[in-house]
Amino acid sequence: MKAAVLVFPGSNCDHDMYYALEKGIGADVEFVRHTEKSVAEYDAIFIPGGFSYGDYLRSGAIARFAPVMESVVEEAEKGKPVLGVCNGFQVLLEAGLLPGAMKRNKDLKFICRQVELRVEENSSLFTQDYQAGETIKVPVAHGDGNYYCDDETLASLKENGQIVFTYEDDVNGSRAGIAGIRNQAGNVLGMMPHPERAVEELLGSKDGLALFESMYKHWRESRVVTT
Amino acid sequence: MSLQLEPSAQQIKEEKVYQEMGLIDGEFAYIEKILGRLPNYTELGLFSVMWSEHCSYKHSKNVLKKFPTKSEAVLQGPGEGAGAVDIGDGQAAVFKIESHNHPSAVEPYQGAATGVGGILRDVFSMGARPIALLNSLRFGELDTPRVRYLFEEVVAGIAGYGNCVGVPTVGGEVQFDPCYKENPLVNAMCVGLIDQKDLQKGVAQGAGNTVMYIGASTGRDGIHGATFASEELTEESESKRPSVQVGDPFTEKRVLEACLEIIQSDALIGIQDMGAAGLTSSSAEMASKAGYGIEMNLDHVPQREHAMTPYEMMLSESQERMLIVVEKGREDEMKAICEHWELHAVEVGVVTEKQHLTLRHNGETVADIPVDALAEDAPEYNPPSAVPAYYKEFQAQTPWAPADVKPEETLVDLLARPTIASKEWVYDQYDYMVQTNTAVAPGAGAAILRIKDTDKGIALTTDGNSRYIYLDPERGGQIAVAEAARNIVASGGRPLGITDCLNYGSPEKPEIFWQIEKSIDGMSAACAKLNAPVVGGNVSLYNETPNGSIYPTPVIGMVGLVENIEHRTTSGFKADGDIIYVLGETKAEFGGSELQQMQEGSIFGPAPAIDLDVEAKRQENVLAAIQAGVVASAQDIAEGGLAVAVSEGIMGGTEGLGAEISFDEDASLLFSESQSRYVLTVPAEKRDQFEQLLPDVFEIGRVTSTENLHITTPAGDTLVNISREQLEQSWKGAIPCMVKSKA
Amino acid sequence: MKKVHVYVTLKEGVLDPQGSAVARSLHALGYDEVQEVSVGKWIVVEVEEGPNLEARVTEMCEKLLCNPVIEDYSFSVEEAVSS
Amino acid sequence: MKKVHVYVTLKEGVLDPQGSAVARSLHALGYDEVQEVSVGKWIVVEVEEGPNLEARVTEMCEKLLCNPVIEDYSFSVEEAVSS
Ligand SMILES: Nc1ncnc2c1ncn2[C@@H]1O[C@H](COP(=O)(O)OP(=O)(O)O)[C@@H](O)[C@H]1O
Ligand SMILES: [Mg+2]
Repeated sequence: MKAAVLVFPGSNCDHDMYYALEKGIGADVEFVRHTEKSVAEYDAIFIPGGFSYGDYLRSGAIARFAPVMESVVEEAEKGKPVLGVCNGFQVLLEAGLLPGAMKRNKDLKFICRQVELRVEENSSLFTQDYQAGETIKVPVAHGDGNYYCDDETLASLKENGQIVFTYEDDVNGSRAGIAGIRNQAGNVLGMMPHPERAVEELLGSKDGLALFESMYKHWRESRVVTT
Repeated sequence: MSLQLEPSAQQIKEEKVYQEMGLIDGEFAYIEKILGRLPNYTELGLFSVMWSEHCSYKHSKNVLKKFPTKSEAVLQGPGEGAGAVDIGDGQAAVFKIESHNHPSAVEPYQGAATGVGGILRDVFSMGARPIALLNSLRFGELDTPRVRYLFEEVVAGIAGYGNCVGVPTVGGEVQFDPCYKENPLVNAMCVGLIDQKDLQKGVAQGAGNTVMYIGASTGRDGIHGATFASEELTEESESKRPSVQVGDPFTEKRVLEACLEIIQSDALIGIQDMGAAGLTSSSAEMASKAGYGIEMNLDHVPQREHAMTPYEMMLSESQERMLIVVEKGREDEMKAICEHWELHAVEVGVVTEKQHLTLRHNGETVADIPVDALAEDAPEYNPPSAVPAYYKEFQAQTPWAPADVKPEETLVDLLARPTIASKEWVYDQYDYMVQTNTAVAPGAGAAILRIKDTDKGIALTTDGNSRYIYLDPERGGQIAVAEAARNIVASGGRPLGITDCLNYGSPEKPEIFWQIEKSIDGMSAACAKLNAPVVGGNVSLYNETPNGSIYPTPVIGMVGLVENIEHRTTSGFKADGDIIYVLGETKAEFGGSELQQMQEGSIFGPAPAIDLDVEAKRQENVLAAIQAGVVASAQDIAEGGLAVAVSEGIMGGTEGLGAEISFDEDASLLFSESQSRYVLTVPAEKRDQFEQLLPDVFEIGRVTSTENLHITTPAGDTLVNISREQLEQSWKGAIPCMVKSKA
Repeated sequence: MKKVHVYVTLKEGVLDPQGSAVARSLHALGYDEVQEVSVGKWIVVEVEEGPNLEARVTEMCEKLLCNPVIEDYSFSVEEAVSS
Repeated sequence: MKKVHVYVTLKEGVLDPQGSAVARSLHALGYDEVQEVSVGKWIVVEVEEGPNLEARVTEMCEKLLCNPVIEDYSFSVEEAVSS
């Protein structure tokens, strides 16, 4: 699997994502700078965490206009897997690839800790290796992770099974405890917790690994069908 | 144009303008002698910042020479941006600690944030990638809104900067004492990783080579920051500050990435950050170290504000700026790298044979000073020192002991003392995991980072209990280093070196200078004995207000090597049935203890004793036992004594565990702060092997499967019987509760 | 040269954690008369004069300065004092 | 009930990283007419009417809403539409 890890000025989980993809599933990973014009040659696109453009103005607001994003939107619309983690999730929201927006955490403080997540669905290409309803341990590290959407959007997220992960405890005030959502087509996932930080027991958890493995499996299976 | 507002050379002398810049008459005369003429205003500014305590160490240089600075592990000792120690595999750990006390007292968020920014630059200017941040903080007791504001904002500032740059803040310490009420301490430490072959130096070599400026534009912020840091804090401090520096971590991140690319180029000759005294110190020091001069054209300096004078540009402490020296003709390579990171990179000067710092502005020479006069040849003082009356009094006192201790109540109260209480409220705000190396996170003891693609890790800690140092600077200095080393050893690491941040009051007061001398003696002895030399540090003097001085507070930042990451050990209890041991004797030593402060509202009497030979031997033994794989958990016994250490073992341990302990001494000794002690737990089947390696341990109890701490006398009387939940309520609840209270 | 003042605030009905925290602190300080607080942004954009100034500022707001999912904005144009 | 609008901005000469980032981004989007951007706060405080309203708001600004070391503020009082 050829994986693109986007790098915006201010991204800082880019190396972590790279490492997780390489060590975790043996992906063929490349960094792709924000100034690149195309991500068409990659099998999956990863938007890492960090503080793109310092998160000045609003998290993810400036990054979504980076040249590379046009191609990301195009590829996403064609059905290519796109995973946005933390700041990457915020970029996806700002870019309109996922519905809703982020507010400051309810306590107005940055929080960094291991949290428990509930896997709400296991039908997407990101979660097929999890059990639905399973509880996993994955860390969060964010200041703006308080997910907001209006009632209508929330109802449709629920109806379409787009809520992928929820927090077991209320960590940041997110609506309906939402930690991660996907688009209707199921190929774009945004999540605040960091699965790339949870791929080794040494660092406290490897519960994030199944997410990357699910993506890898999906990619392999889709190749078998097409070739 | 605005130059006309500046006093003339004649006025400077006649009206003693130099005094406003912190220079004394004798120093001014010395300047006149060096130059053979009167300095102009710009030149005076250069001297005043370079000769400030912060840059010149004029009061501390001589005492600093006492520190041992060499060992087989030391690759770079004091003198560069940061020190470096060998961690094997051709790699080095580069590290340094620095204070940002005064700026944080005035504007806590930005003061702390820019403190982090500055220490990061010290490390990446050596060519190393920053992999960890730590901090050591001191505040008044959290009993006034101002102190709570300082505490909250300092923590937020550290978080805001470090999190954004993407360097994990993995450890630190916070202590609270009335002596820091108006003068908080904010010390930040950074650790970087580098291949030894890439180590850089801040030198400006080779006449004709180009001096380039990289990073943020220069504004009028923080002009005279170095001088400011070398004075007492007064009411006027706030208004005196022309304009506070605001940190821009986003720019820092780009400067960091650009510099790490630049150091890979063989066109680079030298690199240094613009820290205190900005362009002045970076240019003068780089030239002085290399034995060359620099001629700079200030018209080329990127400027954020209009009509800046040479004085302002040279003294500005705008953040996120670097100075590099590049082989002539290869400037474009540097520019290309910087462009990629959307940064300025401009040629501002050349290296010259003549060893002068020469500045040009609008076609005129505005300063021309021998570089060594600014840097190496700054004045040095040997201030008088005198034994303070309080010390003599304390030495003569019979040691204090607590009256009639109710062990359970005392334990609960001690756990809620902010100095002892859980610092989760603090480190919860720090991204301590980014870069995915944090194998032991903040929470207990030293932090451990694995080094990717090797079996090893590094252990990091900051420590410094100023109460012991106040009572007895020499002993206290020994204890500070020993305690840091204990933390490293208990986590499975071998100490390699330290960086120190020396926070004291005014060195011009003989009693304070005595504290400085004696504590440095103590630290030096411990460094030598424990084979942990000083590879760098920082001095912050004049930490006092009209209401008094802080306790002498040297902070030790220590780096250790964990040869095999599998040896990493934490303080939490691991399994039901493990045997609990205490290593080291417990005596009635309460001078400077948390219990004394709690009961008496002040500290006095002699500090706990320490024997460095015993200390070293025990450290060796503990490490050997850990490396032999017979230790389940290990922790040094510090503030609050044995009872607190055991409680932390339970609270930080695997869920579902408690402890059953038999204590055959006077109950008050549960809270004694005798030195060189540890609590260790050992699986029952490893008992023999353990006791062979550590013959002088006392077995005191067992880890149990009830979430409870039960301490009894040998006769079976209960001293403490308390649930884990109650312990946690006190320990974890204390700081959030104090911060919230608005009274 | 014109100075454009852009005001951005959370939409009506979107809970404002910052606003409620400020209100709580003001109450704690004894300002009981305070009812509600909202914290928004005040962005000043200096622009060179040109045609379609208002239309272009509207665009800037909708594209970048404001996130229409949760925020509303308004702006006013002030004659800037040339400096 | 009155609505008080408080405007907080960084003092002259204090670095405004947010403002510069927004300015750069607007340039990248083709708004070349943009010269400078500053990002400040717009805080709306609803207060019950009472004596010394202005004096009390001034106090709130100096104590809490504005950080006088790096920020300046101003405010205006609007008649609030009762809701
Ligand atoms: N300011 C801080 N920043 C990050 N971590 C901190 C800070 N203060 C304390 N900690 C963490 O809390 C734990 C307890 O600290 P401390 O009470 O000093 O114990 P010790 O000296 O045994 O390490 C340590 O892991 C420490 O790193
Ligand atoms: Mg400690």
